Amino acid sequence: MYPGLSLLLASEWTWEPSVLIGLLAVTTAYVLLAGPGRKAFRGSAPISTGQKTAFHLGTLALFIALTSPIDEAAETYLLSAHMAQHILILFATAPLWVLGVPDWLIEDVARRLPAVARFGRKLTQPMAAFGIFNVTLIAWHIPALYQASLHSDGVHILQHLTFIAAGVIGWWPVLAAVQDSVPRAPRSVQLIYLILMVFPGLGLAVLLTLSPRVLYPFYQAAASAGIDPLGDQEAAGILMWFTGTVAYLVPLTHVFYAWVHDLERADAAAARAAATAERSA
Amino acid sequence: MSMGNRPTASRVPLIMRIRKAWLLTTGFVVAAGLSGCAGSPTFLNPASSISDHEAGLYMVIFYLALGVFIIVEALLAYALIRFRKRDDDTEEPRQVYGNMRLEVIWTAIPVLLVLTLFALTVSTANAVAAPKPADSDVRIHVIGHQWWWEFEYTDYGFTTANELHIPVGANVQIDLDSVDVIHSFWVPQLAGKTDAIPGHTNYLWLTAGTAGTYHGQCVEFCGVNHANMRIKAVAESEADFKAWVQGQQQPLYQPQTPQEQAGQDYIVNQICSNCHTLGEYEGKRSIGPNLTHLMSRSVFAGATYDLNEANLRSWLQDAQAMKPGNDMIVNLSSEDIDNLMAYLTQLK
Amino acid sequence: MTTQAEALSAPQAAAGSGQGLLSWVMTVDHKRIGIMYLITATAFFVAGGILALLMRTQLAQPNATVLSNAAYNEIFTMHGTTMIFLAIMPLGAGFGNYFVPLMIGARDMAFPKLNALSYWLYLFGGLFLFSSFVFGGAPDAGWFAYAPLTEKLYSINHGMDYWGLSVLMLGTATTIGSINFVVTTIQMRAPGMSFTRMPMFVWMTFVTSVIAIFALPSLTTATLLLLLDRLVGTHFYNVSAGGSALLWQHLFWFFGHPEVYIMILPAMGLISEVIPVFSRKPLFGFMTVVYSGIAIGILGFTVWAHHMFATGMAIGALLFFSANSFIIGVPTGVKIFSWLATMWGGKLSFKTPLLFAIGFVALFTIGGLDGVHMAVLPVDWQITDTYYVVSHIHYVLFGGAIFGLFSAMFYWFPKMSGRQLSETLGKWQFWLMFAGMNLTFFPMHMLGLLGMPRRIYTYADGLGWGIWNLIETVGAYLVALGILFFLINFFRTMASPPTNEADPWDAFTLEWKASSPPAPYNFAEIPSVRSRRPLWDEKYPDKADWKQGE
Amino acid sequence: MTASTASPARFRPGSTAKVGLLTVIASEIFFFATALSAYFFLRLEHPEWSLPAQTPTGLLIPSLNTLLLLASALVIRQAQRAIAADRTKMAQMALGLTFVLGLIFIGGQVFDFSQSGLKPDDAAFGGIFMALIAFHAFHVLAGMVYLGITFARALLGDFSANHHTSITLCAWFWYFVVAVWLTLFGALYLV
Repeated sequence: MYPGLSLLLASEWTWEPSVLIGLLAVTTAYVLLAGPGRKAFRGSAPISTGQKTAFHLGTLALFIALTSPIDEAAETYLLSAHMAQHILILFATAPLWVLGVPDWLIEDVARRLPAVARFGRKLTQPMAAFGIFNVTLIAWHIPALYQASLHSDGVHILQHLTFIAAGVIGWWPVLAAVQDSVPRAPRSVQLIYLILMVFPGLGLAVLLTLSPRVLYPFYQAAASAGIDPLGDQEAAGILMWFTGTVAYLVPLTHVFYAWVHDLERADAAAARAAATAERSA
Repeated sequence: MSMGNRPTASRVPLIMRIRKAWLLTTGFVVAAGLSGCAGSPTFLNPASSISDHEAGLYMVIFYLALGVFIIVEALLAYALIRFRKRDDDTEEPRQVYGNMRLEVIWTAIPVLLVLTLFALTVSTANAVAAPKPADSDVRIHVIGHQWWWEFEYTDYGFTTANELHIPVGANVQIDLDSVDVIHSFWVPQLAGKTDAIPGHTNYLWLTAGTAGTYHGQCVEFCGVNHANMRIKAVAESEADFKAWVQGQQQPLYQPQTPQEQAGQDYIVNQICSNCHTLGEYEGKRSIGPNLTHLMSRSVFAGATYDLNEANLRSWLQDAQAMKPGNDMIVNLSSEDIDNLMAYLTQLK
Repeated sequence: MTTQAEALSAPQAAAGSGQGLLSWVMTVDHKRIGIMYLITATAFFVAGGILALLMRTQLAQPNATVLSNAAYNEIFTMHGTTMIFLAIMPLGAGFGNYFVPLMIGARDMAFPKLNALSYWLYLFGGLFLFSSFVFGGAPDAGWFAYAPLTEKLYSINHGMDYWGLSVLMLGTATTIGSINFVVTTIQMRAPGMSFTRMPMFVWMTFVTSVIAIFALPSLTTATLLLLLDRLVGTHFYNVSAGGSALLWQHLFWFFGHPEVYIMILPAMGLISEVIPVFSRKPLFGFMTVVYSGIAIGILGFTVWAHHMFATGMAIGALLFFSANSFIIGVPTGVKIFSWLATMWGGKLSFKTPLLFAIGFVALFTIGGLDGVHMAVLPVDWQITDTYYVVSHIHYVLFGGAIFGLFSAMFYWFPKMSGRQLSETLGKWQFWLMFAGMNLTFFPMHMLGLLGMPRRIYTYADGLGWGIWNLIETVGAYLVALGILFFLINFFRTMASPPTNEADPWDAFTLEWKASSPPAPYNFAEIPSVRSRRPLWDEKYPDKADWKQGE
Repeated sequence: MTASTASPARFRPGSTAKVGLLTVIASEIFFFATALSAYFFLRLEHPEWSLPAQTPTGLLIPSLNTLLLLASALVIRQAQRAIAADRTKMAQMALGLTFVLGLIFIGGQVFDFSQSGLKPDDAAFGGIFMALIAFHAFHVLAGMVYLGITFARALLGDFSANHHTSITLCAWFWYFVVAVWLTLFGALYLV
């Protein structure tokens, strides 16, 4: 079925020093923050284990994306491996990191740098976040830009950085724990937001899967390695399509039941208040 | 707010509900039993490994669905009988709002069912997947026209229509095309259907396990005569197939008698040449079938009529009556018809 | 919750509340528009039914000559288009127009004039479509009008132009109606009615409207491009000049599959109102049923190509559509189990509304299981475009949507007219339709398995199809008899004096608080709500819903 | 996941008309999305289409038009700010200017088509390219009709600081029209 399997198994792990240093730095910073460093921030509470595991899982996902055989296969022939890499960044690392960041950290930073907080609040507005996430997603699929990222490492790193940034901004309205300085959207807006997020990815994935010709000439080389580039491109399209649908349905279920829970709690409180008011009147 | 008069419960006789349950179950038993009926072109009576896989998968899905059906309808029937409102009982039942555990269970079970179904789908899809075009024994170019099928045997250099011949056990590779609208090529007992889409060649593979003639039909609505665009697929032994191919490769029959010569001249020079090709006389546009070996076929007019002299003569007299709305709009004098009949009947 | 004040001034004397014909034409009252929708849609439903009878008479015998092939093609196209665009969708819109404002405690829809516009656009679109029979030939390329066949070259007469223009009109009418429903549901709910306390029918109409808003533009694009092809001479679908034959199928089915959910979700909402009332129990797992509606709505947009399994697309994509079509079966199953759980432990009184609701549950289960059969890719290669599909369509649309709509017709008839439809005639109608429906559509499974393609005006003898087609024709006439019983019931009841009973079924939701038929302004003062079943709270204060803290 | 203690922020969409317009815009976005995917679907089947779509008159006029529309967006935003600050004179001027800029945009597009020699019935490319631009032009015209009505009402002094929903709606629809043009410009001319 999947044409690229043989090559994927053949490629080895790539131990890129710059990647390793970066990931190590991020992890140590977070561990310090969770441990002794917490006191440096006002109103800091101990970070729950759930948040810790979420953050480290995010870093692990990035590690797998950038150093496992996926990376080497992605660099050489397989569009589908490259797609898997970007999906790990956008749909694993970014959301898990947003989940892992404690709210008091952002509140304190916002208190210290109000200008940055205002800018952050503007960026993570649902409408803006939706635009940034999807425009970045679509922009990097334009053949000219994508070819550039394949040919030069600088552009490729820029691509990955923009994906991480767009991912964090895109998932912020839904997953951020923060309520005040750079708040997440209200539950009902999150519901609409997640429903609408399905469609841009869906359109892109459909065109990628059903395209009768290879969109990115770089991958013509895959034919020499005995892989049918069109089949590989189709597999990449399906991977994006499936993730795009499932990746939003899972948080959507959580958001829906959280929204129902909030509403029912508010309704019950209102009903009791009305009842007591009636009794006293 | 008055209590409102309580609606008197009218008792739906038990017999009515039993009759409903009986009606549904017999329907299903008949469906299962009937699938073996020989006469009709059903994939449940397969003649190829492809249709066999698909029939097997259908049966598995059918019995799974039957199980779910029986559970749900039995629960429904039981609820209808058990929780009927007795006349004297006006007190409200216990108000149950929901039960998260039950909801999780009846979501999880369908999900598991769905996963098994998907696994079955993928495995069968692989099993019936077309082998590499390279190792196909016979390669046929099938072209859908508005309201008949054209079969071009590119390997052997001849073209025929309405009647498809394939050797038994061979791996037949079909390149499916259409010159006008979307048709769909389907011989149920040999393979699943595939659409013939203009400008988009589809690849379909056929194989016949046992010799015999199999009925097929165009299955994508393609206009006025969609119902009259049928296929007669003949699976024959290797030897018979070779003999049939030899027959088709013979050069055009040269007319012996002046009447036959007049018939051929009419076809080649008169109105017939606008649509039909005959031997080396290529018609301007192949609107109609190739007539070189017309009589070697047992059916004609989109495989809706048996090819015998009586049918052919009435076709020439009034084609519109036999297949209303087709593109053959001619009025021939009886003398022309006699000449044509004399020549056409010789085109073995 | 925004209060009513901003939306509507004091009880607005609804324009055209008089009795004359002009008052009906000029009305913007959601109740009158709802009634006009229901009457027009029932008329089109009967017209579509007559077309179906003609088809069944032609197919009763092999090689029959009741209808010519050209006439048969026109009739089956008009049957499909009428039933979908002119009967089922408007019936849902009719009940929605009448009851959504009443059930959420509002005085009217958010945009009353727009509401009237969408009805008249629908009526004109329907009449325009039917006028094609008289002027220039009816459309004859199937209700989903696949592209190359509908090009000028292969559909020379104006049939497809009629189809395209009227579908554009009907699509605009539905989009405007959907926008009206969405805004009404968001803005004009009664005080205390949060989203978790809205009745299920309002929820399902809301989800249907959102789906329609996102799905109909795809049909508008496809039809506009087709009309440009036919009238201006562009080449979007003309393969020889660079167009693509598959483009129409993708655009149409991206609308087509959400469309079938636009047709079934209101009916699911309707029976979610009827079953609790006649089981004397609340709907089981309310918010899960709502969520399954939303999930069906979203997934509906990702499965469209399971209508195109035979087009030879990439096998990976087809398997993906097959998987998604399976996943969409799960929320549907959850709904069926919730209805069963609602009836479980209840006190069922078998009035006609409940009979139709039970008919819905029983028959929709069969239709749903057929759907699962066709989601299996290799099996679909054998049974797509055969009568198996026709059987699936009719089990879910006739057994599902129409049974649900008739259940609502009997349930809400007292509220709309102050008169109750006769129970005996209702039961006769139910059993005739139930038996007729099974006799007509169940043998289609056998025909599909026996390889009979759909949309053929005749078939050869000796293929084992004749017996089943004959049974189906008998069944079709039984269903027609059932519908006749309904018409008799309707006219007899309208002739009898009204009893004006406000709450004949001892129901739970807000619309039964208003009088029957409700005053033009619905409620003297807007009622406030503390749970999903305000009338239950009033009738049984000690067992009130909001006390349960569920 | 720390459950937020503060009461959940409520979604206040504002008046009925605003919710109505947002729904209309959502529907129109899907109309353009499907039309654009039809364009890309056709383009995928035709590698020979000149990429990016170089109309004979080149990119000059379309890019000028794009700048024009962006400017009109800023102008109508100014109208919103002005009416919020109760400066009705400024708001009227801004609305009028937006109308004029819209007119110039339509003129520019019509001129560009007349020069480009593209005809709707020469192969699929001409058709879909002109259809998309025509659909968008139709929406610009609809926006300008609404703009004209609002401009006339502004002249009659209908609007004040606390009552100017119509101007807000006009602005929102105009932003939608400009956003769609940016996407079309990118898809048809640049990519």
